[in-house]
Amino acid sequence: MENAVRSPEVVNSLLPAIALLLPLLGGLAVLVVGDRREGLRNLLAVVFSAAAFVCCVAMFPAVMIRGSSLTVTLNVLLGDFRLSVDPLGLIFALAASLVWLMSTIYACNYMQHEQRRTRYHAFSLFTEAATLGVFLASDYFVLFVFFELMGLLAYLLIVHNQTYEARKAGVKYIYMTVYGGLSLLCGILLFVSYARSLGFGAQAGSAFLTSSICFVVSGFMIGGFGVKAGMVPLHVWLPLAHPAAPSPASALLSGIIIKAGAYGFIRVIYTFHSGAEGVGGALVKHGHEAAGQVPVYMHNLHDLGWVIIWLGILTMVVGMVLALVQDNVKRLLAYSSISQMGYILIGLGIGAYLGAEGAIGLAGGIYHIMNHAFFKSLLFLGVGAVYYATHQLDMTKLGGLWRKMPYTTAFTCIAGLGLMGITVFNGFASKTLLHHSILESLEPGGPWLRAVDIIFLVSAGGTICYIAKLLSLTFFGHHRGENIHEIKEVPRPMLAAMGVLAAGVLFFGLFPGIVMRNLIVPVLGLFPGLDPESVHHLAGLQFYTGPNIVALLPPLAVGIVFFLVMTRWDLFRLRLPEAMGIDYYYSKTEVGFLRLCFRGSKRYSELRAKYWPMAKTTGEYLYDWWQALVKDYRRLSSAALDRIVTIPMDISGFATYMRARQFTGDIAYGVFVIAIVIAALTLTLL
Amino acid sequence: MSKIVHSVLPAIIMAVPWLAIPGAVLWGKKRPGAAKAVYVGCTAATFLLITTMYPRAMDGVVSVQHLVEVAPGINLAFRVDTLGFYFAILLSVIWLLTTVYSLGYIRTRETRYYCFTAINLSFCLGVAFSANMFTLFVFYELMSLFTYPLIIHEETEIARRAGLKYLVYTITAGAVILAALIMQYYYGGTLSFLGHGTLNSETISKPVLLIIFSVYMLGFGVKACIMPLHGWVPDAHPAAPSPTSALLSGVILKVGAFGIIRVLFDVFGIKLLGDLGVALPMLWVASFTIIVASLFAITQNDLKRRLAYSSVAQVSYIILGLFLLSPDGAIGGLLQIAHHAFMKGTLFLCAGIIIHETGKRDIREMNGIGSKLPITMLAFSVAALGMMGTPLTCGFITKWELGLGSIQAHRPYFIAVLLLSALLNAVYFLPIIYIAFFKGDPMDKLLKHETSRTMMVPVIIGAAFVVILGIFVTVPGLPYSLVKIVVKALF
Amino acid sequence: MPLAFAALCPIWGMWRRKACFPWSLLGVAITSFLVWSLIGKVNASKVVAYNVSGWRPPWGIQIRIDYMGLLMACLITGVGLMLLIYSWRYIVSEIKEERIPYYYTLYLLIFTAMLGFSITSDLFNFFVFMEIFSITSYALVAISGERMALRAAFKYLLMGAISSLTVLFAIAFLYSATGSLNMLDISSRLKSTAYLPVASVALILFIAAFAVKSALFPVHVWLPDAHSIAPSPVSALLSALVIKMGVLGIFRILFTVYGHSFSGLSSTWNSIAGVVAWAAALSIILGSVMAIIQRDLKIMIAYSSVSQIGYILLGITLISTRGMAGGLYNIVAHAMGKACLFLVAGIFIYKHGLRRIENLRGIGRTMPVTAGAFALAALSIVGVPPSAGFVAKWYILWGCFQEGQYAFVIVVLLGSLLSAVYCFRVVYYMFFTGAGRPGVGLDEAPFTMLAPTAILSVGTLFFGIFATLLLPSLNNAARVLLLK
Amino acid sequence: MNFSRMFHNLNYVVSALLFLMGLYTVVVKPNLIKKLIGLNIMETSVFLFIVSIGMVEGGEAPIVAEGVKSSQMVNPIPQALILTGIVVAVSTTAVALSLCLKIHERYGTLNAAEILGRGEP
Repeated sequence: MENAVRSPEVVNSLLPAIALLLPLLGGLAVLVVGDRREGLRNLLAVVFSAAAFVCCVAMFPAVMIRGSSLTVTLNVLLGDFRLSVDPLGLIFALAASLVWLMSTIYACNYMQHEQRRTRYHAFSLFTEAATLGVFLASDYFVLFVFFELMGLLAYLLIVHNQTYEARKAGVKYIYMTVYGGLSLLCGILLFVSYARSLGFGAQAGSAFLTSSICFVVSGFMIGGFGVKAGMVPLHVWLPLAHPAAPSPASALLSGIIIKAGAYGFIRVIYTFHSGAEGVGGALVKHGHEAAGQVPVYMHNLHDLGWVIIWLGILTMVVGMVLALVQDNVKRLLAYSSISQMGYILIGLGIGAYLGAEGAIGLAGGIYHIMNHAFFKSLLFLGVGAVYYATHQLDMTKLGGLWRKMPYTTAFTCIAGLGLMGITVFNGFASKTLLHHSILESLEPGGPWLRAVDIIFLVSAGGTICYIAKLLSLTFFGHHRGENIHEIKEVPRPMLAAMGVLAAGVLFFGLFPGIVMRNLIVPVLGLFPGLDPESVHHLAGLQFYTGPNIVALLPPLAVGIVFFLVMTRWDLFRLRLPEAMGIDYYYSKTEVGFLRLCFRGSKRYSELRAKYWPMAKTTGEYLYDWWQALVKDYRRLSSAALDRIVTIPMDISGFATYMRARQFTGDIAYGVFVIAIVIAALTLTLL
Repeated sequence: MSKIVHSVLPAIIMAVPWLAIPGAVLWGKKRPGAAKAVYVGCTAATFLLITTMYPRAMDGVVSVQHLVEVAPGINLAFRVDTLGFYFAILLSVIWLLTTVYSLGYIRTRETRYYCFTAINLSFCLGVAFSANMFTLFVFYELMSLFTYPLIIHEETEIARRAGLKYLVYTITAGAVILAALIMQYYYGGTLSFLGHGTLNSETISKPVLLIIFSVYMLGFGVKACIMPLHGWVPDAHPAAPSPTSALLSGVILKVGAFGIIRVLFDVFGIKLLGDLGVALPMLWVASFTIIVASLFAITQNDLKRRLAYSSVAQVSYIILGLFLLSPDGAIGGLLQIAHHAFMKGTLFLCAGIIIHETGKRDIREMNGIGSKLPITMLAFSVAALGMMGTPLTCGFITKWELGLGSIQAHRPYFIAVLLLSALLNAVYFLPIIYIAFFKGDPMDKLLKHETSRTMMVPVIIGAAFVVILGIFVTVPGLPYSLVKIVVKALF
Repeated sequence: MPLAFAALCPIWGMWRRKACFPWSLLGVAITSFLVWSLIGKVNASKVVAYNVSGWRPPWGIQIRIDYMGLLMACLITGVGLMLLIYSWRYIVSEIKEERIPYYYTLYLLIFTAMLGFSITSDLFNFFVFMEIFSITSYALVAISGERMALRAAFKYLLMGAISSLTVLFAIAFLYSATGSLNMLDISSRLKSTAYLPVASVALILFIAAFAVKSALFPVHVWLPDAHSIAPSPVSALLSALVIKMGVLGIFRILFTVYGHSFSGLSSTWNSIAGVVAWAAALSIILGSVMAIIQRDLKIMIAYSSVSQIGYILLGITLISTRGMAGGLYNIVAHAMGKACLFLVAGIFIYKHGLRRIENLRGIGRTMPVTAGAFALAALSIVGVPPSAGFVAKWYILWGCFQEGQYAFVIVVLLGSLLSAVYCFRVVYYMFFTGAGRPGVGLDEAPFTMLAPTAILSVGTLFFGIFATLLLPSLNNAARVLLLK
Repeated sequence: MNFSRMFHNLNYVVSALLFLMGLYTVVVKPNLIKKLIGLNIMETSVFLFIVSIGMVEGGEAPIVAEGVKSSQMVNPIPQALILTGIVVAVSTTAVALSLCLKIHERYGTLNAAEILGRGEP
């Protein structure tokens, strides 16, 4: 079997660097212009983010069509600081820059009722630069640099409002980010040292992928990326941060930034695939294939995929269940994001699990990432528009908005339907792919993965249910809040931004074949370990087939049942006990740690308070004694120490001593003389 | 072997700071402007003169200058190798920054402050330029003593106590180093730095070597504040005026570390230390220091005390990196000298501005201080992020190299120490930033009120360095290139 | 010869009240010049000898300048010159006018006697010179005529006289045993074992006596009184030079007369040296401790002398070449440093009448040169590099290692720590406490007092940095003496 | 203890005894004058000893003159030494006595204990 993967042609190009610099410059420009000239500032923000998008589009032909890898090497940090664009990075960059552009356009109007608008725009653009950096990085080192920056810069977006909730969310977010960064750093350090590689792939001939250290490395990396990706149990920052941030920022967080985590997962899988190219890997591969066995690195990938699948399932279910019971729209969407990340992880996990046959899993995962970027950011923008109009985020206090805000309602519904996975909308395509991949994995996976299939079904139903809840409570029915008359449709730029995203949703849903051929398949072509035939098969995959559409019915049914049941018994208001949430334990740990520190220092001072007097008393005693000695000395105006040690020599001292014992004086005299004489004689006459 | 040239330049450079003294003494009262000009001029001239040695340092050329033979076989002599140059240029830059800063900060007893700061610069350079352990010790001791007036500058009761503690610690340490020095000379026969270890295990028995080593560590460990010996640091830093704190943390603690470096590379040599098996205990001690000092830092509410504990932890990074005995570890450890100097220097200078402008030392009272002192707090944040090891700041580079080093040394578990420490750094630095910028009632907006330009500029430059050293790492002339040369020669 | 010339001086100075300072200065200067002119000669030929009245050594009186003698002579002339210059202005304030000629006369006498003591090679002359400088110093201590001074002088006199007589007794013992008074002659005669018991007793007596003279620990009690109460230049003279004569005595007896290599006596000799070393170690510690608890500056400095003498004797009795070189070097270092400290204390008394350390607050601002000189000299006493005291301590420590005497290492280091405590306390009070009195500018002592002080303090630094001027010769001398 | 040898070296024994008696006086007696007397006793003991070493049994005066030919001459050097010694001792005593005078003038007593302010007032 010949390796059909096109070896990427490396082309030096400044485009990646420009794509990165544009938002950066834009951010600076925004800072310079500042609050004084709002119009110019908004214009600059939009222009620069548009320019970044254009720049990404400009890379499209070279990367996707000609399959070359655009590379620019900067002489910063430790030298070889290389940005390099391959199809995988590019589709992420495209999605990111597009969503960013829309969000920026949207924010120009939306932010009018918020404080510190310049800061928002500037840091939004900075964050865009960092995010693009993550996607355009050529190796883990560069990726880490931008990943960290992105995480820290996003903090500014989350705490933007500086309300109590925002600060609380910010604290949790920042500690999780720091933790994630450190875990990632740890993994990357180990990777660089053991794989001896500067790129994402292990160095040819290194035993890294076949050794067990690769599990440690990928464990750390998953720990790091998982934080960003909102993977359970590292998701705790997400439900706090998304509602706290301004809506356009939430759209970015949910649409793009958490995808950076997923991107990391894909890169980890890519690293394993690189074993197929390496000399050692290839040898192993060929050697084993002759015997009809799976190569060793694939074996490791297989195990890793197994873990990712279950993490994904956990994420999916937890997110779904918690999303069901939310009243705050944005929090609901945040949990929904967690749940959707679970879908993505399942896809990626299956892609890894199936090894060479995993193309369909990866494709599903990547497709879903794209889709989620569109519909989730659109959803956030939509509820942002609602908030803009009503200043209300509690969906139980909304309703009947479709009359007042028809466009917003339409766009949000498109996004919601996409999220549900209804035919024609984009979620349908990706969920179909995911479902296919689960079915494919049944064969090697056995009964456990059959359970996955069922869980997938149920949670798809749950998804339909909570979206239905969201849409129906927010937009339909009758208005439960006040001042329905004051509610107006949002300004046109905001609508335009939403409209573009909605168009994206429809496009991805209507033309899955085009998307697959032009976006997903080139990406899959990167993975050297994939079976080219299965990739080819994907390119020709038909989505709108009978079985696929029929397969939509069970989840839909489950969703409707869910919705009816929950409405009937009012289960939407169900609140789980706090101790069941993972967050509870995080808080416990956090509080416990700080308490440990403070209690430790308190204990220390207690101990000191307890034993210090003793030491002090001893010290004071010694000091008093010393002082007494000094005083005594001074009073007698001659050395106390002298007196003790040199009585016989201190003339007057000895005299006084003898006078005090006058009657013994004579005896002393005799003894003194005789003793000394005997001593002298002995010495003399020896 | 490296090329050797004779040069009187080190001696001249060392003499330059002394020129500031007549100016400060004569004009201190009558023409303070002139005194300040002379003072800054001398520091700047020192810096410029040191930069002239740059080509040699980059070529690995060693400049030597024999000064005087104090006793037969014991010389005061200068030898500027790349390591010495690296240290010298670093400390002259830090000195220049704090010098400019102090013009605005120091308002009392300026003459004394200027004189002793200048003298200390000279002595620190002496340490950097020393050609043998004896010269190093001589200048080290002088530097230690002449730091005292700087610490007690404010002459408060607290400062006095801190100064006393400092004296007791350093003088004891000096005596201990002296003992080690004598032992080294007696057993090893030479004190010179030759670029490799001069003690060897063939002629000297292992216990003796161990004793010499541990006595050296005890001695230098006080300045480098290895954990049980760190007692003076948290007292001296808050008591001293802020530019002095910056110098203490930025340079003077590093002089202790520099001593350890010399002991490591030029007295024992890497191979011998590896054979002796002392690296691992030192690594544990350093790790202990890093973690425990960070934990202590968390509980401090006085800003400068927190920074001081942070310094205790950070200086041990140097020790950690060096005793990994691997090239990357050494690069990390040596880089940390410069990087921490800039970061902590900036932090202390910012703390100085905060204290100077608001009079607040307690972190809990600093709500919304970021809107009052935006530039200061921005610089503070940059430096603090650097301490946490955020990419694009110099702290990240250090951490990266140290991490690689620990794997290279087959001791990957020390990464955990590094990362835990970074986490703890976040725990004690982030609240400050958070309190300064995001806490506090936005309604009660304080008026923007930045401090004078002489104090602002060094802070900005320091923060800029934190970022520049984090981005343009490999530019020739910046620490990384120098350290690379040093390490290449060693391993 | 310096002896002959110097002996003439006092006679001239006696009755000319006004002229006595210039005259003494002239005398001392010429003597100094003569001594210094000998340096080259001694360096060239190792020993310069002169037989008084032409008799050859075993019978005649011989003056013999070996390296040690030259070192002491140079020190005496150098420091003596400084002290004399200092005395000119100072002494007026402390003693009555009619006694000033006496002062100069005594000064020249003690000067002469010390010179003679260092360069004679005849044991009896040794004794005579010793008596001369002892008696003179009793008188100098008492010269102010105050109650405390008299008392201190009498105490000093009794102890000094007892020790002198002990020396004489010991000389008689040696004479009875060997029939010779010339040191080298005795030394060569002692090599036969016939005189062992007597020689042993004499050795013990010698050491005991000189221990009193050099104020070694158990018999140091006279020193703090005498040194602190005497006028400051006298204190400086006593501390810097006179107690060194005791050291020189121990040195002469141990090394010139008895020597190291005698088969028969070596056990006694070694045990004596050991006892002295331990006494010296105790001196170091206890002297420093006592100095720490003092409030009076001069008493503190006096106790510091006890501790420093400990260093010197410890170095000498370590019986290692390095240690001995260190001990001898500390003679130089201490002479300069301690003289400087006393002179500074004198300046404080002269200007402000200050004796208490607490009262020196902020004096560094008004008298920067004086206080700076104190600080510099204190650094040398503590042994901070690159001062002379450091070089001395370095060598002593080295000696300790050479001999494997690790206990002494700790003693030396501890001693320098303790000395740091008392020295830096003073420095602290002078520089770092007390606000500068507003309106008070510089208020320095007269130049003739300031200059010697400054020169001495710079000297400590000079001999620290340029220690090679002396050390190789000292090393050689030590090597020759110890036959190593 | 070898008494015959002791007898033979009687001068050693006697002078040592005298020396110690003088020392005792100096150390123990509170009166300064008595202390001085003790000092003088010590001196005397030393002189006595020195003279005695020079003694040669049956020796003659060491006068080198015409016609005097003796192999048995008393050693002259000790005698010369003593002369010097006596001079020194006298001067010491003189200084001490003058000090005593002064002390008496200033303190009104010669009792060491009283002078030092110890013991009874």
